[in-house]
Amino acid sequence: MKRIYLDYNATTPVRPEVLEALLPYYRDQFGNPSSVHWAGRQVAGAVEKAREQVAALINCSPAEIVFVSCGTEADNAALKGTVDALKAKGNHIITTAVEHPAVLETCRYLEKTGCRVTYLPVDADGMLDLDELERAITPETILISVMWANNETGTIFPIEQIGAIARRHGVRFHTDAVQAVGKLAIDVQQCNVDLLAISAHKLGAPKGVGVLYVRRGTRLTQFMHGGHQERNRRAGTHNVAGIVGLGKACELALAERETHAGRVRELRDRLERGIFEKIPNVKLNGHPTERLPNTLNVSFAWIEGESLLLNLDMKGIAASSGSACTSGSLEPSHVLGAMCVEVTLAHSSTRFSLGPDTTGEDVDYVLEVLPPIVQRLRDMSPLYNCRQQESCAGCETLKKL
Amino acid sequence: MKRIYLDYNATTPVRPEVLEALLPYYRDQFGNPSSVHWAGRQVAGAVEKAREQVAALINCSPAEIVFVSCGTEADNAALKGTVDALKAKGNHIITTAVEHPAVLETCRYLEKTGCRVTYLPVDADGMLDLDELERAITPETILISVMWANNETGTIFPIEQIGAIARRHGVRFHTDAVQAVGKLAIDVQQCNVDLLAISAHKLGAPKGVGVLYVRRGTRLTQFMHGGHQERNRRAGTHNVAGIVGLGKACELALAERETHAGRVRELRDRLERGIFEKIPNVKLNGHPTERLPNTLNVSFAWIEGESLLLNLDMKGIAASSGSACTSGSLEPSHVLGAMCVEVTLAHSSTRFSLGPDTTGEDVDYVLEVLPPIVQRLRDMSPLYNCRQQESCAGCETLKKL
Amino acid sequence: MYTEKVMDHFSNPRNVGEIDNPDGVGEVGNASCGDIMKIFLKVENNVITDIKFKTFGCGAAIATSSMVTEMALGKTIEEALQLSNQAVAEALDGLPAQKMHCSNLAADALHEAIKNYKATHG
Amino acid sequence: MYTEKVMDHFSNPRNVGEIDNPDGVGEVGNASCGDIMKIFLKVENNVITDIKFKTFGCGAAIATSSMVTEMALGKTIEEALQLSNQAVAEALDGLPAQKMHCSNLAADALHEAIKNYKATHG
Ligand SMILES: Cc1ncc(COP(=O)(O)O)c(C=O)c1O
Ligand SMILES: Cc1ncc(COP(=O)(O)O)c(C=O)c1O
Repeated sequence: MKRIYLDYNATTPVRPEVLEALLPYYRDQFGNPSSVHWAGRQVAGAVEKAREQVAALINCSPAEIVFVSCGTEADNAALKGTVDALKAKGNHIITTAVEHPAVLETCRYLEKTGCRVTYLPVDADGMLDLDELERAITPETILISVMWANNETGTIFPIEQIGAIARRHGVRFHTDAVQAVGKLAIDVQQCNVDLLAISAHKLGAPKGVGVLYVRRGTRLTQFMHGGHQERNRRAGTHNVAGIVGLGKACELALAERETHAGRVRELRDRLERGIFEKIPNVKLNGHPTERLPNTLNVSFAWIEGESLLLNLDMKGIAASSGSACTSGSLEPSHVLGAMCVEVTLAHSSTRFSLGPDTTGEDVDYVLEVLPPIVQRLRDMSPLYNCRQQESCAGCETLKKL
Repeated sequence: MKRIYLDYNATTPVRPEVLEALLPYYRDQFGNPSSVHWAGRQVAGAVEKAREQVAALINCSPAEIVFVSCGTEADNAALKGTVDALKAKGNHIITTAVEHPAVLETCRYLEKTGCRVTYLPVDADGMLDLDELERAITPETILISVMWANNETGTIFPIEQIGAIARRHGVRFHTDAVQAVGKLAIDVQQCNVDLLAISAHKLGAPKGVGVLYVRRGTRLTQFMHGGHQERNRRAGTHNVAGIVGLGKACELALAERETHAGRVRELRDRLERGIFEKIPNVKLNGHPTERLPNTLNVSFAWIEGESLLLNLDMKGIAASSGSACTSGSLEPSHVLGAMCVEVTLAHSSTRFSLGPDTTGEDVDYVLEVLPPIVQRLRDMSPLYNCRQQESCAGCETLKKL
Repeated sequence: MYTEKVMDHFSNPRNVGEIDNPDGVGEVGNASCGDIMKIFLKVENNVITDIKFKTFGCGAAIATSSMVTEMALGKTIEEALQLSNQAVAEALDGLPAQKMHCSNLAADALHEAIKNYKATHG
Repeated sequence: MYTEKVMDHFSNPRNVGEIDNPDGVGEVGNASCGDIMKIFLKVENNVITDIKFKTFGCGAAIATSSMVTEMALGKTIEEALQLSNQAVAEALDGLPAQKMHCSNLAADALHEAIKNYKATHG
């Protein structure tokens, strides 16, 4: 069967160049970079090279790169480390209602420990109101944590402007850039970012490695206590192969990002146009223009997301959904909820996220397969062409579309 | 040049069978196990299989295995998670003075947050006094954390008896088994262990993955907040390849551990005997019998560890030392310090840790190369055959040997 | 995740549709949990002679709807009332744990339809 | 970690040993920090005509000891007193950051030996 992967925001295959770069570090050069002998020295250099490759991609100094185990850890370390280090200054955090759970759940936990958290709302396109952000700052505010780009909708936040606001008020600024790195140009200097989270597996490197960028001079209580690795900023033996792979992926991203982004954007636009042309009653979720070039999130009225995914899956197409049935919780996507997307439409949201391996044929295949699936599920839905519309509760909510 | 790796306690090469098992998970089966489509389903099964393989090795149920990023994370999660979850019960932790920094530094941090920590002393062989352990238990005690085997000396603690004491007093029991798993038989049921830390790279699997075993019913505050992975016990995208590799390594360990341990013990004993026969004024650090079969830690009087390591390294031999110069801190090994090893001898301690690839030839080569190196460094040392012994402060301390 | 039987009923659902002038109609679930099931009945001499469903919901919701219609067809009202959500799940060789509560409502929809039939046909 | 020059002086240290009836002896460091350096001098007409060292310590400690003896040999007492730990480290093309403070004591040992020479021959 044809296999078309359109879930690059969930994870990406390891790029062949990355695999080739990291393979020697399993057996030939397997040492612990903390060791002083040949086996350690061999790999210590490789870790430092990777640090430079990552630093080059986001325009910081290699010494500001801390290797961690995933994007989630980077977010946890940034938030918890700041709250502990700055507790004398205050306990107020400003974030958004549409962050990834790695930030949101950490904030919920921090609330239990006595922090006050402001969750900024977003508008129907998923965009922030910067005046509202600025008004939320108090003398107690120790951190602004705003994601660079949203994983579900692809909406891009104005990070440079937020960085300027943070600087004006002397507030530390963390950004979860897990979905942005590799897809957008990232410059931590220009955007005045103090802390930034990266996850390797979103840009063609392996799962199990990430980065927390920590601007020089940023006081942060250690999240992982133990050995002296990463200059006492993150304990635990280095994931050498993963780190080498991430370094290589960053090097590739620096060289190819713009070309890839252009190609992917064209394909994504073709998919988007095709869907809206061929299928009625579809809603775009996310900002029409300020959006990751690879991401398309749409709701097909009257059908539920998981059943659509399963049907696509039977045709070899991998996508994802904001329906409760795929979110691991009982509620549909909190991101679409914050955008006030009607709950049935949230359940029917479907995300196509493209990547460097996506082809025009892939897109055409989806456009061929998708319309009949949607129609078949609509025909099965009690909400579609309902004969008792007046008495039907389910139909009520959908009339808004 | 000949290359002889005798630092298996620091890290191990990935076993060929393990590498073979994990390689498909980088490109062919690269999905996110949380995804519902084909790309996710393929790998979700692989993660569950690894869970079973790990569980079989330590005799627990697969549902009690939580995959984390390293041994350090497992220790952090066990300690910090317990302190938060049981704060209503008390705030006293009992551990030992010879734990790995992953436990010790975490305890030091927890002391700053208001915990009381008892660091049990050890005797000259590095062994605990169980009566003292039992006497340390108070109604406030929420956790006993004692490592299964020491990474520097190989001394093995009586985990089954400690588990019995913990059960008798109704106190939770965590053990850092990072050095024990793969080298010793581990049975969490028999030993009444509630929490146990594993690090993959110590048993022939890749760096960047570990396990926290959590006995069913053990309340633990989450360490890493975010997504719903690991049944809400550890957020962050699974390191699928690493997990598959760890599973395979556990399967191999279950099948081969006894045979390997026997072989390695013979080689280690041959090295130990040879060193004591050929070199005078050597001190064994660690328990003479209750010791990991692969570990030999010795101090060569009058010479400093790092310079010995460098000389060995120039001959292709990789070992490690408890000297300050290799510990990343200014003090020599805290483990030898707790055993009251005289400070100069602590600086001269050298650890040889053998593994499944070690051969008799390797051992013979070390025994050929080592004695002249030791003699050369002794000849260079102001403490050796010192002509002004009476007025020399350095010599004073060494007379005890 | 899903058993073969679930996937079979999901991909080839039995008895999809509506019945004109049904003797009974039942609806359960609601939009906010992402599952709505509607069952239509024809009853003759106390026996279910025709049954159809329409479902908005996930794979489990569609498969259980399909399965329950197959199980109920030809049964008497009393027999059909004996059918439980559990029995439907078992007939599908089981459902994933997280679906047992939220999407396993098809028997409830059937019972609602029978209730509606009884109420209107006394 | 170490430069080639450090490794050269570490593997082939110059002027190792003791001097019988030295004109000056200097010792710095102590066992607890893992570095002890001892320097022995022969001085004729205010010039260092022989110099030897013994060192207990890491690679940096041995290399700096060796290097300082090479740098001091043939120098006048005054010139030798100008030699700094920094200069020794530079002559070795640098030392790792964490070694700069703890193992970079060789010039101190030389100065101690000169002090001892002056005190006894002053
Ligand atoms: C925006 C965002 N932040 C954080 C994460 C967490 O990354 P990881 O799963 O690697 O921990 C993800 C991906 O899942 C993400 O999309
Ligand atoms: C006893 C012990 N505990 C914990 C650790 C930490 O493991 P890791 O470096 O994988 O985090 C190690 C190894 O370094 C160890 O030997």
